[in-house]
Amino acid sequence: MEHPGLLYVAATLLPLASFLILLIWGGLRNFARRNKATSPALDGVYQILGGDAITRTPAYIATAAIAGAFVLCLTGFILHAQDEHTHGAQPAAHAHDHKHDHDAAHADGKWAAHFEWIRLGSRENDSRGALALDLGFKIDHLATIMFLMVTFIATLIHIFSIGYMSDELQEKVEDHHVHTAHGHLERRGRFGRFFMYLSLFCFSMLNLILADNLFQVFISWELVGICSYLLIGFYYERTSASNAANKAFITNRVGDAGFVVGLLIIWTYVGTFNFDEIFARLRSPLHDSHGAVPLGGAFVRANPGAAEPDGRILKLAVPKPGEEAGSEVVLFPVDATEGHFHGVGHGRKFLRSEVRLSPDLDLDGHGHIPYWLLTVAGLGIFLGCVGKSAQFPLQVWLPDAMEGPTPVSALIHAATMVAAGVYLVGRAFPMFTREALLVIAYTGAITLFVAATIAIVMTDIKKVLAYSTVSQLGYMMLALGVGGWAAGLFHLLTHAFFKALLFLGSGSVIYGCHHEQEMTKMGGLLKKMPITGLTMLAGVLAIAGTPLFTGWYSKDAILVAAYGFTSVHGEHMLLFLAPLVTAGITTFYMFRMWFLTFTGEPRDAHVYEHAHETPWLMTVPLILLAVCSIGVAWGWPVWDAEASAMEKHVHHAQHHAVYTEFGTIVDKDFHEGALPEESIRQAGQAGHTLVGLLALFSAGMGFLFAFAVYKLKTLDPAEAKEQFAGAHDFLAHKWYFDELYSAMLVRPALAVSGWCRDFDRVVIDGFANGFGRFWVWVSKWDGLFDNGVIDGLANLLATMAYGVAGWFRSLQTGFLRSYVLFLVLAAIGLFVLLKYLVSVAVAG
Amino acid sequence: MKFPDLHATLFWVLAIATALSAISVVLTQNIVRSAVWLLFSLCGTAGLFFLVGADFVGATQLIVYVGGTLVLVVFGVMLTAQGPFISMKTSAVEWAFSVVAGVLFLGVLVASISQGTWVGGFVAVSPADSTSAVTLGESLLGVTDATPPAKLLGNDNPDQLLERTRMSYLLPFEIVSVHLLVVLIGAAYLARAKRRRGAAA
Amino acid sequence: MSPITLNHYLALGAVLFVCGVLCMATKRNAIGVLMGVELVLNGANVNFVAFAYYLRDAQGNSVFLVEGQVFALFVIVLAAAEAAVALAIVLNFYNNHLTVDVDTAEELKG
Amino acid sequence: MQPPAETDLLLMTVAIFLPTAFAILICLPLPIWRNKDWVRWTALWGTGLTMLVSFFIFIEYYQMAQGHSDGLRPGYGREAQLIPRMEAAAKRELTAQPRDSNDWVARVPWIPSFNIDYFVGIDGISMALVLLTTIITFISMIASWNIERYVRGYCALFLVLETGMIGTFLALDFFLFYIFWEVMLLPMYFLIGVWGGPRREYAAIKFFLYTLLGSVFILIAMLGFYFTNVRDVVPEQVVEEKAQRLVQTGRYTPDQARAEVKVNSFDILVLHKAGAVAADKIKAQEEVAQAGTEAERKAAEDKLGALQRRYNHTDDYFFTKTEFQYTMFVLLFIGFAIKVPVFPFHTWLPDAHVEAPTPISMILAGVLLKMGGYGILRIAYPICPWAAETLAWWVGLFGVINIVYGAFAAMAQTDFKKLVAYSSISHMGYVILGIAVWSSSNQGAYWSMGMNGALYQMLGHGVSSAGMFFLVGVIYDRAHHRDLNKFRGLNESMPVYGGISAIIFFAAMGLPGLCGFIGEVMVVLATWNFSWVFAILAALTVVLTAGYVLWTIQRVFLGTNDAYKDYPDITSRELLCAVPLVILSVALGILPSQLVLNWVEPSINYLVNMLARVNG
Repeated sequence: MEHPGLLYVAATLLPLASFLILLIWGGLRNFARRNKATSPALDGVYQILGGDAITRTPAYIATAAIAGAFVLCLTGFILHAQDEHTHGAQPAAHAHDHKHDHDAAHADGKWAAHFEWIRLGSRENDSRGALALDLGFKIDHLATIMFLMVTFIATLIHIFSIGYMSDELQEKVEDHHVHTAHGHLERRGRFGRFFMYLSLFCFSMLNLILADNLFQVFISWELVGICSYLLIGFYYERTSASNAANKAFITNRVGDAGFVVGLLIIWTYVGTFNFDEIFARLRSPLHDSHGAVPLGGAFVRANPGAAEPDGRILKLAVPKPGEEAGSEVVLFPVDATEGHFHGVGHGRKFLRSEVRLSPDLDLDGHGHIPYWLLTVAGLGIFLGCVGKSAQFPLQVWLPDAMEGPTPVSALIHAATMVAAGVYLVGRAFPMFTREALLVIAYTGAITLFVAATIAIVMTDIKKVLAYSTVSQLGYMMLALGVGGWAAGLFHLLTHAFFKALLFLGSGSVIYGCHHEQEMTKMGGLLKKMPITGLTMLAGVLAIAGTPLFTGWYSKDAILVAAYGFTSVHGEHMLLFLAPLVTAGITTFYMFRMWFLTFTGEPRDAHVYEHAHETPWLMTVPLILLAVCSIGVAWGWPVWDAEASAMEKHVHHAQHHAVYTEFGTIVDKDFHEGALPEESIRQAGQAGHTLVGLLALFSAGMGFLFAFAVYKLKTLDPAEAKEQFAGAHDFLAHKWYFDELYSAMLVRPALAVSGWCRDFDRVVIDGFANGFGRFWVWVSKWDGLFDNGVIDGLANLLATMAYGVAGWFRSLQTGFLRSYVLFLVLAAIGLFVLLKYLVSVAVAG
Repeated sequence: MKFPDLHATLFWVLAIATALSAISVVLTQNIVRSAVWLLFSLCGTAGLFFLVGADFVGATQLIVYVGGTLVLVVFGVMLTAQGPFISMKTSAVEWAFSVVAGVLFLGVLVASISQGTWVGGFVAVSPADSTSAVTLGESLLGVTDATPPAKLLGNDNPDQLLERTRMSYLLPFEIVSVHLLVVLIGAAYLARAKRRRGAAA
Repeated sequence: MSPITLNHYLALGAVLFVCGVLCMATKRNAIGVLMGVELVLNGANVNFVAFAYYLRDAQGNSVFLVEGQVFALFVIVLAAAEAAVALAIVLNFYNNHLTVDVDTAEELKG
Repeated sequence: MQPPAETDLLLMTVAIFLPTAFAILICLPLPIWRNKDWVRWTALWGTGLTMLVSFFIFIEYYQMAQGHSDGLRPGYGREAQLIPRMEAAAKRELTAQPRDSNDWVARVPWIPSFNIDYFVGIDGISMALVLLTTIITFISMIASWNIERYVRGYCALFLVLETGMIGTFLALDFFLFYIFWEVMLLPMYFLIGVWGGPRREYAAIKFFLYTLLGSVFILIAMLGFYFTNVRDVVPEQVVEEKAQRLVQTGRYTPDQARAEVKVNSFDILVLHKAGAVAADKIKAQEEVAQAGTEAERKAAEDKLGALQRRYNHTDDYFFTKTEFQYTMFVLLFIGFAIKVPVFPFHTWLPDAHVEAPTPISMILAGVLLKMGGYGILRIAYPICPWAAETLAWWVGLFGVINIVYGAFAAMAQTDFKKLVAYSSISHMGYVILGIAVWSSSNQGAYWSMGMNGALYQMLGHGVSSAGMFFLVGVIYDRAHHRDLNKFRGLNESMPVYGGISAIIFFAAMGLPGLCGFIGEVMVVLATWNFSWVFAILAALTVVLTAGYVLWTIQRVFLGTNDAYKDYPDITSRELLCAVPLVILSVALGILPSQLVLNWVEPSINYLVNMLARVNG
């Protein structure tokens, strides 16, 4: 196949097509239904479009689209693997020779291509002199595997939704959460609309993975946000749902604002949004025309020297080894290795070297960006990821987002949307400075711990899962932050499977219990819902890190990465301890959930009696996901935590996505020769067994505790709750984040907006009033009239004109004597004016 | 100039008398006394006219103004002056305003007088050139050469001075006379006795 | 004693003029106002006559000799007419308002 | 000799005056006007035909620009640029060659004694705005169907208003521009004051006085420029001709006459050049003053001397004085800023919008606010480039204040229309900011991006705000109030309306794929290079925007409400208005280059290059 990359483009566009079909169909049908009484033609249209019957056709269209996308992705995956094979490049060789290979693959548009969406400026007919916003696609290992994961899980969720959303197929749906004057709200079913939104969401997410540039990512980013808004607010009659939808979108927008700042800096200083071009500009090439370059792959930091007299060339000096690193990061030409090119520092081993920099925005020349600004750019983009991946401190929206239908929670909040943030950190990894990465790591560490503690006290089954999601995403961020790129993304993939499983399982429970979500009303459901219970158990085991389940492999990798990092940097010990402890907490709250739901005595007879196993449309996806949660990460030998085939694939992807192992936060001694990444990896390898055992121990403790409390009942949770009432309240109120934000951000914003409104009303219109009063005062000063002027106070200019007119009127006193006086004054005025004019004329 | 300069002495005497009388007209609250001060002022002016050789004008001033107009005024005063209306006080504020305005005005006038430059300068007409009533009358009638050529002040172009016109003031004089007649008839008509509007009350 | 120049006369005229104006501005009695007018006219007359007496052109010819006096005459005549009419008005006014206070005549007030 | 027919002149004139012709037709005392529908249909035909004419002009213009591409992109030739075309046309005229009937600049003497011409022309900037005008006007006319009072007067004024708007965008003579500018004002006053809401008179007078104040400023600046001698920048033949006329009076020798000739002009393009000369001279003077070393001073003086020899007549007054330039720029800027409107001259807008009838709000937000941006782009900046550069930071500051302040104020409103009005203020801030991002020549690409973004924002906002006001009008027709806190749950009774509203409001919010996004993102991306503080403030405002838009949607459409349960959904006629706007906002959001930028951008780039070269 000549352009296999287009398979992915097609896979992305399929859900969009589905969305458009459903949108136009639904919109026309709705319009026709509303107006059919007035026009027979519209009635005919309405009958053609399906009439009153509510069908499952929208679901079939959407599911077919996403399933088709999955097939395309699978084909693409196989083709990509073959392509890899025929090119015969070793992973290691790729790392060093990546660029040429990459370009060769890109040049013919095979796996990557782009076109200019907005192109500005045709200066000197030079394509580089102009600014262009591109749309394009870039398929590498990371993208292929992400595509596969997203389409697979999305397909299963679509199938599950056909069952779960069947309530919406009725002509009249009763919403028990909404009370009106006539009892519960009755509304028309919205089956088609749900699948329309799902399709748009899938498109946005796939487009995000497809993108070869930050700008396209940003577009998808916003689209994902609006889709989540629409889906969370699906039951928009419920105030809680619309509030949650608003909260989700606005919180995401806070992150997006940071993202925009990052984009601004990249755009202004680096001049391109294309990932490969950004990396090529920020990181030194590995080779120049004379061989390997000393600082290859690293940020080259230099100090600005004096500018050349013409002001357009700036000399930068790279400090010698041992000196403090420079304040500027050198930007390299995008196609540095084409033609004759001298790398920085070449020929003089780590000696001071000079590069000539032009301040022009020129992708074919050098440039420079302040190091701190690059850090800010990284943090800005990371803030976007924080919003989307619900990291501390923007995690508040995710639990509220459980207001959406459960399949939505599964799709958005487990496998895809929140994954987008982690994915982007992975994708943009080479542009993060070590300070930025450290922030990412600590953000992850705080998030994973905070979320896990809150999950302990939640009683809503979906909220427990929501917080576990936040916590697991924290793991991924932590891993990325400490340089465990592969570990973080590996966990992203495995987590997608078992979290989708858990959410769909909880959806099955909720469906079986007639939309009851409180675990305090469940219990003993295993007998009634065996398939759901057992598949969920698989998910719980996986997330707890039970050996041989997928979660074990990935969590192990994360802990090893963290351990390796902290063993080199002892001062960041917390980055290892937090995930280790939280592993135990995770096990505890997951088993708490499972025990509360499926074992013990039924706590609510009514719920229990009506509980039933869900239809096959919902259980089949569960079984499939359970199988994946157990075995998708297996390798040979199965019992070796490091032998996972998927992890190998991700590791392989690392060489392509970030094309060398730069970018860990320990490049501060980059002059010294010995690669610190190497020492971290070695430390990790050395402690691997120890870390594995520690993790197992932590998880085991969590399990035993949960087992003791909720199965054996040796401890009464209610008693513990009373004993630690303060702590419980603190956790149950989610660390008071909502209250904090309300007091610190929302209310001040509303207050400021009130000020602005009042400023218009009081100050600006008040100025008008004051101005008017001034003129009234002027007219009153004469003391000869008073009526009439006061009436026009309301309006600035009207009053002014009225005042002036009134003043003139007042001159018409009717008193002979005042006229005389005015005459005299006028005469004086004229004399003085003439005198002045004459003097001017004489002088001039 | 010889000392004592008769012209200067007379000027100062008459000017001061005139000015003081005028000021008294303003300051006096009693309208009858005002009229008397006005009489002095007008007489002083007439004296000044004689001083600058305008005999006829001075005489006319005495006859028409002092003899006619002022008597008219005094009659008016007497016709309307009844008890409380003789003096009508104006407020101090108005006085202040008026005086300020007046002083300003005077300042402006004096300033412009002092800065004025007049073509030909300030040479007084010698007594020999003084116009007698006869000359004036002739020029009014336009019958002698005494009528001066109409000149345009400040125009030095000699070509335009060639166009001399002998100008007669007879027609304006007649117009003024008719005007006076009309006015007097009108005044008589206006002032004719009518029943008072408020008489019944 | 310095010679008397045109400016002296003009200054006197100015004084008379200003006195007249002040008289008009301050008298509430209509006849007082009329007197002010007379004073103003007199001030103007002084100027006319003084110009007639003093002003010469570059060749030394008197410029306004006759005109100045003729205009002064006209002014006097007009003043007489004006006084007659004004007094007629005042009398009429007095008939209507039983006063000669000009401040009561404020029908023109805007 | 009769000049050959000029199709471009003819077409532009038809586009300007066709609506007026229809207005006159409506004003004629004909019995058919007793039927209100006849009036409406006639007015609709008027606007529709004008729209067709503008489409035809667009096709012709596009072909002209296309026909001279530089091989890289369509429309990148000289033909996309107004001044070269004008110069070529002027040259043909002077050398008595036949005029080009397809160069889209046309000049007919109008008041020769004051050198006022009927001078109209088109480049990408005006073309885009004319298209926006005719389309929005047409849609507004459809939306005017439920006007019942004094239909004839309404339609006549409406059509005259369209003449004013199109004329303003096409005029290239300052005097003509000013006349059209004023022609817009009066119909608008009556349309608000007669057909408006309860406080219509107050709103109309406020609108009138504010706008008039702006007009006065523009008038003063216009006269200031008119009394400037521009003979250095007009063709030599014109000077020669004038000199000949002076010689014929017999009082001058030819040499004297040539030295005496003064040329005063209202020609905007000539004033552009004069402004450039003034900027060059001031710059050179500054260089002389600031020169440090002797050699530098010598070089600077040489430069200044060369300029003074070349343009030896522009010094004769105050034209090259910095105070004059500052004053003129500030006058022009305030004049146009009132129309935009820029804080603190903005309070007329909410009142006018609240009281105006729906279609008039659409026109006001969709087209009239663009006059301000257009004026700054076409007049204030190029005529006073030196002051514009010096004050660019302040202009940007006003833009940012508008963005932030408008967003905050919008959030606090409870009147639906006022909220939309304040959101307009916020969005127009991006236009000002985009225009302001002055960069030196080597970073001109960013500036060009900002300018393009500003124009795109004008178009996008024209579509989305017109749509928003229309949608508010739809609900007002049903509920007879606009209190945001009294709605709720409209999505249930009016689902199609809710869907359309969501798209339009998201477009205003700047959602990718819809028209609001492109302009905003281009402006913001261009801004960092100018001022990072502005860029960050503008970027942070997206949170506020999302806040008030989503909150509005929640308060109006979500939830349940028994009171409004039986409202009829959007009708076919309303759909006819809304769907084109929806299609436009989606299309403009997805195909920015193909639909607009490809043929607009060369003109804007020319403008930017001209300004950047002046001050480079």
